[in-house]
Amino acid sequence: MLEALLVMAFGAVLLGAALGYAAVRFRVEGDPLVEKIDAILPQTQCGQCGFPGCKPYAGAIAKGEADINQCPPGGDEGVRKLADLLGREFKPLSAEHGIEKPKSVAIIDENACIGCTLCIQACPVDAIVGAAKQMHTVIAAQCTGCELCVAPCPVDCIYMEPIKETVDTWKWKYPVIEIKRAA
Amino acid sequence: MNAYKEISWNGLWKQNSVLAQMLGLCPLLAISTNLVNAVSLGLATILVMMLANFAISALRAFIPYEIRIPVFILIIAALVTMVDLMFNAFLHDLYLVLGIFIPLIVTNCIVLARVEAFAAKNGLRASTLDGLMMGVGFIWVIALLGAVREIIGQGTLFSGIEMVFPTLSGIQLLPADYPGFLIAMLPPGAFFILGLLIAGRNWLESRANQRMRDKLFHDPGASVSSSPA
Amino acid sequence: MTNSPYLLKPASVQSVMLRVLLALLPGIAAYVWFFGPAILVQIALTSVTALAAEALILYLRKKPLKIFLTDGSALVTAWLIALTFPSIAPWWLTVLGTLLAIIVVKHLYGGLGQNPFNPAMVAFALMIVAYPQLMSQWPAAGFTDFAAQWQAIFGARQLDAITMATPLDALRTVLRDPEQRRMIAGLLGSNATFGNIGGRGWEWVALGYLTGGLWLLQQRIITWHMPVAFLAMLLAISATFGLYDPTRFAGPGLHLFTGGAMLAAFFIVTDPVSGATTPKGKLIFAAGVAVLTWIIRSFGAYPDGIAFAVLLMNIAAPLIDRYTQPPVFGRKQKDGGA
Amino acid sequence: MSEPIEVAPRESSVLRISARTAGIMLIFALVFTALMAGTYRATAPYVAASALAEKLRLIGEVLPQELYDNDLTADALILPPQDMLGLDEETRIWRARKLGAPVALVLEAAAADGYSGRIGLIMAVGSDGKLIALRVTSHKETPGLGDYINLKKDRNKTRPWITQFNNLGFDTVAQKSWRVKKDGGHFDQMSGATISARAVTNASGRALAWTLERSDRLFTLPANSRYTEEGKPQ
Amino acid sequence: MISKLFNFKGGVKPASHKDESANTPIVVAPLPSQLIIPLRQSARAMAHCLVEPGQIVLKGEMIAAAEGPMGTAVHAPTSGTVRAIEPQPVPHPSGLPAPSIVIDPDGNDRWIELKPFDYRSATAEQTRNYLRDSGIVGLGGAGFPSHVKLGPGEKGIETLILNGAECEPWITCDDRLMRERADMILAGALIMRHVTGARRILVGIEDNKPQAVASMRAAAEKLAEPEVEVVPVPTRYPAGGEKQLIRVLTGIEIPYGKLGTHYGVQCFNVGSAHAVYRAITHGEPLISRVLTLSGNMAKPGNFEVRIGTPIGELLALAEPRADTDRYLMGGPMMGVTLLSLDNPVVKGTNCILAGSPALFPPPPPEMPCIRCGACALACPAELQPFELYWFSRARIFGKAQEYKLFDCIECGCCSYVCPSRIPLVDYFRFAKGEIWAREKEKAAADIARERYEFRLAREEREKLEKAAKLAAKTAAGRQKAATAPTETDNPVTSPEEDAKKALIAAALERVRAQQVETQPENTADLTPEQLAEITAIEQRRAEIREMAKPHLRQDD
Amino acid sequence: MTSYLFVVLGAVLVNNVVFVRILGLCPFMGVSKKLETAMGMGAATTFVLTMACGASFIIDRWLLMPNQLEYLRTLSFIVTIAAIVQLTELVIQKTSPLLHQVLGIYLPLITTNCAVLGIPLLNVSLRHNFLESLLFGFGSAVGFTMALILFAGIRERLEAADVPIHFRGTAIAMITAGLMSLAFMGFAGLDKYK
Ligand SMILES: Cc1cc2nc3c(=O)[nH]c(=O)nc-3n(C[C@H](O)[C@H](O)[C@H](O)COP(=O)(O)O)c2cc1C
Ligand SMILES: Cc1cc2nc3c(=O)[nH]c(=O)nc-3n(C[C@H](O)[C@H](O)[C@H](O)COP(=O)(O)O)c2cc1C
Ligand SMILES: Cc1cc2nc3c(=O)[nH]c(=O)nc-3n(C[C@H](O)[C@H](O)[C@H](O)COP(=O)(O)O)c2cc1C
Ligand SMILES: Cc1cc2nc3c(=O)[nH]c(=O)nc-3n(C[C@H](O)[C@H](O)[C@H](O)CO)c2cc1C
Ligand code: SF4
Ligand code: SF4
Ligand code: SF4
Ligand code: SF4
Ligand code: FES
Repeated sequence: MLEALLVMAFGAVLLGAALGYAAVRFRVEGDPLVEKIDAILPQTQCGQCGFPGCKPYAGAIAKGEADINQCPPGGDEGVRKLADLLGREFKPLSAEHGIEKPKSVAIIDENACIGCTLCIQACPVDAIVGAAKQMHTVIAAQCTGCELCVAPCPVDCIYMEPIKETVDTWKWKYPVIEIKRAA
Repeated sequence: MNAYKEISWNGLWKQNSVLAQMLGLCPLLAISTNLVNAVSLGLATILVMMLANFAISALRAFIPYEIRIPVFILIIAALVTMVDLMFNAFLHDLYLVLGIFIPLIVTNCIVLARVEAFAAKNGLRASTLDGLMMGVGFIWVIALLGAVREIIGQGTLFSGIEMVFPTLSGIQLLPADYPGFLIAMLPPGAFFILGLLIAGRNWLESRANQRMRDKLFHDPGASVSSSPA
Repeated sequence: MTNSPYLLKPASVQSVMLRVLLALLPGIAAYVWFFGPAILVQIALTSVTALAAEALILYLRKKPLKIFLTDGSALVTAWLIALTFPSIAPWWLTVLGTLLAIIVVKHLYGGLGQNPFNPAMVAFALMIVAYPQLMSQWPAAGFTDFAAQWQAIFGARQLDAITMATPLDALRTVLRDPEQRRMIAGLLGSNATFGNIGGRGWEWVALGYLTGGLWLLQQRIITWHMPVAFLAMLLAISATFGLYDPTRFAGPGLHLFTGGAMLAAFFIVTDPVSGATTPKGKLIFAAGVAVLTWIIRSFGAYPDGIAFAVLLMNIAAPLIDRYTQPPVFGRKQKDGGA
Repeated sequence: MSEPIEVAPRESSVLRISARTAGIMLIFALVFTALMAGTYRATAPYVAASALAEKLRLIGEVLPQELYDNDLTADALILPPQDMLGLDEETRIWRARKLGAPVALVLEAAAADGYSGRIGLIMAVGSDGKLIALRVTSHKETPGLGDYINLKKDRNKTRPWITQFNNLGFDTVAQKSWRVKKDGGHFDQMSGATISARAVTNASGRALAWTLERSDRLFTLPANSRYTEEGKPQ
Repeated sequence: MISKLFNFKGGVKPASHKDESANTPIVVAPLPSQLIIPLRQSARAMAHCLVEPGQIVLKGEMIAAAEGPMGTAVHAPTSGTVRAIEPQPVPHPSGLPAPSIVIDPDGNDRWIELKPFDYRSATAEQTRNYLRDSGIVGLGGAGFPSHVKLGPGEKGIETLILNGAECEPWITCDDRLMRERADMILAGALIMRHVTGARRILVGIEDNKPQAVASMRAAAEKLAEPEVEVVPVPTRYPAGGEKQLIRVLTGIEIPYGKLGTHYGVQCFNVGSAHAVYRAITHGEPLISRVLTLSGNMAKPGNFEVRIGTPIGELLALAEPRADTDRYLMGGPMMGVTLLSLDNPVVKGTNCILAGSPALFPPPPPEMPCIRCGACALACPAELQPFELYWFSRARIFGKAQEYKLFDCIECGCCSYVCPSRIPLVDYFRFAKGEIWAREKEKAAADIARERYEFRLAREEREKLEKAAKLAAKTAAGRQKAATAPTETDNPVTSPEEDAKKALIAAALERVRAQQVETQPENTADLTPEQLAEITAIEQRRAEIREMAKPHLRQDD
Repeated sequence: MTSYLFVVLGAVLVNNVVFVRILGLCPFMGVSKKLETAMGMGAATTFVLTMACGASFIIDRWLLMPNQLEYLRTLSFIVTIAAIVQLTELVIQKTSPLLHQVLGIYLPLITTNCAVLGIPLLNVSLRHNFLESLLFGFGSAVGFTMALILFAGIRERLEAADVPIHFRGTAIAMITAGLMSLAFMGFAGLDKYK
């Protein structure tokens, strides 16, 4: 009995001291994981994931507070990449957060715009230019298609236009496998 | 009450240590050669899990973060050693069969995982229940695996029961001239059958999902069409 | 609409598999000649089972039945199972093996072309582990009585009269008994004339496989890498050890002409699906099978190591492929940042 | 306990933290070790009893209880490793007596040449020179093929293979026939798994011969003494 | 004399079908009813339009100018009136329209005044610019601007290779050109040699074209130039691939991402050399080319055709058979299916092939890959196509790139030999497209992230500034503090809110904006182009505002 | 000397920890999706397991056996291992954040890799001496690493295979592990040629 206690006490003191020391000495700051997750997210900044932007969502994933399938703009592809990065199992996009849509840009109907600037404040990437009482325009190249500007507009003059395919943006499609069920 | 129900459901199915979390696989595969071994080890595991969750939930206020893992392990190991000693004393035959897998409950990932994820953050009652339910989740899987392997492997059930209850004996389930399919008793068979169990779970889950989706997307439609305008 | 290229060479999976089946025929003919028609019964059994299993899974997975049933790959697997199992194995043994091969090993991985393990060899390995006794009762040479063989496959088994230990098995039995080791020089050395190397009959079967295999090579269904690497390595290693200690190690004649060595060299190691695919990878793969086969035959618990050796190398195949990728056009020499 | 926890780690020195964690570890270790030690104490007698029971059960399989009346565990010899018995570690020889008269020797032996390695045996040799019974205590033979040498695994329940050795001695089966039939001997083997049978048969024959050669000395050496070969110094 | 030939791995030997069209001389095609000239010259460059609808142009007049380093000029193939500048279908696998100039010929076919170019007294640079303005691009298929390839490169060019391999089945336009105009081709080659400063010229011709070899050899002998050599190369598709031909003739292997100039070789199609000759010595810009009409046709042959000729108008020349079910532009191995017969001939069009179910049977159903390795044996790029396929199919693009997807030249050999009839090349095209798209997306995402973070920082700063101001204000007069909370309200409102409320909010917003004097400053980090765009927008807006004034609702 | 070789080879091939002894399965299933992570985990485990075998031998022989404290084995071994793991983790976290990220939650879980406790316990029951203990630990870890890497190789390929939907992921991985373990049964019997 006594030996047992002595042996264990000896071990415990040694270990406790070493670990306490190590915990202080080797403490690390910052979480590079968030950056990695953020790099995968599409940066649409649309908030559909339930967080005010991609970065906050990345932080939530890193902390284990959010699942990996909440970003509709990223699509299944994005979920797959996250699953890969985090060593988790892939799961399809959660329907409650929305569905993957074709990429589009916001267009402001310049005739109707009253220059209220509400959309400027809504736009997460400053893709709308204009000043108070002047008409506003979306810089298409910088618009992420987040749709956040659509709702605030008091005169409903913003609409989303799917990006059209041109000879330059056209892509080869996934080859269709033409096996029909025989019989 | 609802919280308790959820804990139970998590343990039994949703977060099932084996089928969902892929933890605690070694004893599961190694000791499930027959039903009796499986259940025995399962019971030992439940015991340890409940005690560990209880103890750690009770002591959690005193455990500093840096050394939580060593302390958890210390507690679990102590509990396991006690269970081990008891098996040695009172179920000696079984003790010989289970071999190093009783001490290895210590490293059964699921014990530590639960302790860290649940008991260290929750109250006594919930933690103990969590331990119990996680254990039950483990035992039903290992028992199922043991039973299937025993039946396929040698056509019997409950063989070796005499080690626990000397008056009972196993039953020959399949005809006596059943040649037995040895693979089922060997490691490959364990993997195969567990793989099939997991696939089965996936199947059930996807069916449940489908039903849920049907409810979400079809029922409202149906009610709209049937409801008066 | 289709895209370029619009020209396609007249080749198909079906014709590939068909030619593999054709190439097996000489070996099968010799088999029937020396060991009776039981093997034909086995081939019929495995073929029917394989096709039925395949049809069932295709139906369940809603895949086109006709295309996949007629591609011939299930038949190749089936025939190879029949040829590697003892020809007088009870019917349920071969049927069980075939079912597991087709359903678990092939279709759980997605079917044709996707299985990382060789289905026929898994069938062999599973069955020899589960039923070692049944899997080691081979018909004695010259015993070609069809009725008795039929009886052995479908009826009660009274085998002692018609089975014999295959040379490999005899060898291990002898090797295990220190007192009998002295005899071994006789067993291994003196009788080593053709017609008697691998046990009467077996070397003719092996020769048949060799013929078919060479034809496959000529048809460019297989490349030279695998058979050459496999046979050369087996030859080299068995010759070295056979010379080093002829009382403990069998010589190359026995290793090359018994068991499944020839069959393996041309039909099993060469399975394109589960093996390595790069040229260097093929050499490594086949040589690896040869080394493991020799080790398992010489020291292991199972008499013929080919099946296990193939499976072990199947495990390593993805990695072999990955690390033996041949340099791409223009990237062979290290030059300015290429 | 609660006081040190309130100290914010940033302010405390490395040393203090180390000391604090060490202290907590120490307390936990002490408490739980005490618990364990207690359990150990409490279960120790049962553990010992179980181990003893285990040994006796094994002995009981080869030597029926009715044949002797002494306490076997008290009347044992310590046997150093013996090549002839295939033993590479220290074992015991138990001596059964009835009313003080020698009845049987119970000893362990091993066959090194099983199909998959060592086969452990236990056997009782009667004072009349007969092998009373033989059992396999451990083996790695192929399940379903070579494992019929184990009484429990033998499919032939009416006349298990291992029982054919019961009550045979070199008087009934000549020493050179103490082999399997396949080697021209007396004993059956299971076709297709001769190696296991051969190993057990040969080992048991060797062990029987070894015992018979020195059975008198084995019975007469003082209890709990160490057995040494005659003529060799201790 | 005969240099040592090297070998390239892989390749296939489909039936060549050259005889159908190789034995009749080149015929000049008649003037079509209209000409459609796409402004988009290659994937890389778009020409800058110089004409307007209604304008009258002469044959050979420049109608679009070269823009950017990869651009080349475009000329009117005949005299006539510009009818429109509008999107027209172009021969592209997508079938999408692209901006084009449509010309109605006046039937006179009147040349603009032609001036030969004295390249001997010009600098190389001047010659290259001249060729650019003559619209010379590679006629081998890719349409890569020749003046770029004639540039000096890093080490200078040692060997000039003329590609007369013409390895695709059916196509014989280069064959005929070499038979009939060998002198001109070599003259063009000599000009190119002069421009590049190369030492020797090698002409590689597949050995199934003995007449072309003979004709070229004769022409070469006539030149009496050293270091001009005509070399027959073994017939094996794709011996005409640039990298393969360079490898065969010189032993040099050019990896993906490197150009011939890095290795001191440069390769031109024989037609390109011919075009260079015409441009330099006759001053004729590139307005026509020789192409093959073959396949399922009654009278296959080679024709000299104006760029811009609608393909539908050409076909009658070769009399397609009744069972023709499609037309390909290019050969059967690399060509594209024409989705419309209105597509015009472009500079890269070397062949129009009529297809029928008998010639190009519909591929049997795709089977899974059995890893037989046939494709790897056939691949001239020495790739492992089945691995690429495996990853492309499962959309594991990173791995596909690891296995060098982009080294694939899309020659089609792998698809040709695959026993499982997998459209491998389609998978590779798909994967490449996805990867490119993804890279673009990634770049866009990076910009978006930057802008988002910038905005966050700005908001933070504004908040601080506001707080500071507020503090100053409260210190100044306590009674104003009551209005402060509304100022910090978030103006973003829910969609359900009706317009009126929002208008009020907007009005408030303006008041607030004036009060705090912090206007959104999101124009700070824009590029000049963007600023220009914004000014343009502002201008447009001013106009619109004038127009819209009466219709706008009064908001205050 | 050769007996030491057999200890290592036996542990790597014949009695492979994962396939024959069925230990260490959780990380085997969990960290084998990618080759790179598998290698990292293998390296970490090899280090920890070898250290653990040495340390536990010393503790067993010098502390426990002389004092008849064998019942403290489990406890003292596991606590030692936990300490080794945690020290390793802290060091890696500081020195190689990348590796730490890759191994993620699995590094602390090395503690609960039952091979790390099982192998030292087996060392005791197999009565290995110090060198044998170290080699056995090392060999087992190498066997574990090998299994992990080979498995990862196959799993990477499986990712692109058309596996039936319910079998995707862990189920087919489990079956693959079964087939691998079947293949490793081919080594049965090799170890008796000591
Ligand atoms: C690929 C393969 C092919 C085989 N082909 C033959 C064969 O043609 N003839 C034969 O006797 N045994 C064949 N066998 C069986 C083994 O070579 C070996 O003879 C048998 O498993 C051992 O039987 P035994 O236990 O009686 O020694 C084959 C095994 C394998 C794995
Ligand atoms: C996989 C396998 C396992 C075997 N296991 C055993 C065994 O455990 N015991 C045994 O005696 N024979 C075993 N054998 C059979 C021996 O190789 C050998 O065939 C047999 O002992 C010879 O007996 P026989 O002379 O009666 O045919 C096994 C054979 C195989 C193929
Ligand atoms: C597979 C393949 C085959 C080709 N075959 C030919 C050919 O037969 N003749 C040819 O002139 N160009 C062929 N090309 C195009 C050449 O690679 C190269 O672009 C051309 O010779 C360069 O000359 P240019 O710039 O003058 O067109 C082929 C390209 C590829 C990828
Ligand atoms: C040359 C060649 C060898 C083959 N060898 C085998 C074999 O050993 N085992 C097998 O099951 N199938 C074999 N097959 C058939 C086919 O590849 C096999 O069914 C696939 O593994 C099923 O996906 C072979 C096919 C070819 C062309
Ligand atoms: S849902 Fe929108 S905000 Fe959230 S991560 Fe995706 S793109 Fe970013
Ligand atoms: S919100 Fe609408 S009205 Fe207001 S500025 Fe933007 S586009 Fe114009
Ligand atoms: S040729 Fe076709 S089947 Fe053969 S390896 Fe290549 S892709 Fe696979
Ligand atoms: S298309 Fe690409 S992969 Fe196929 S053979 Fe040609 S170069 Fe190789
Ligand atoms: S139980 Fe063994 S590693 Fe998890």
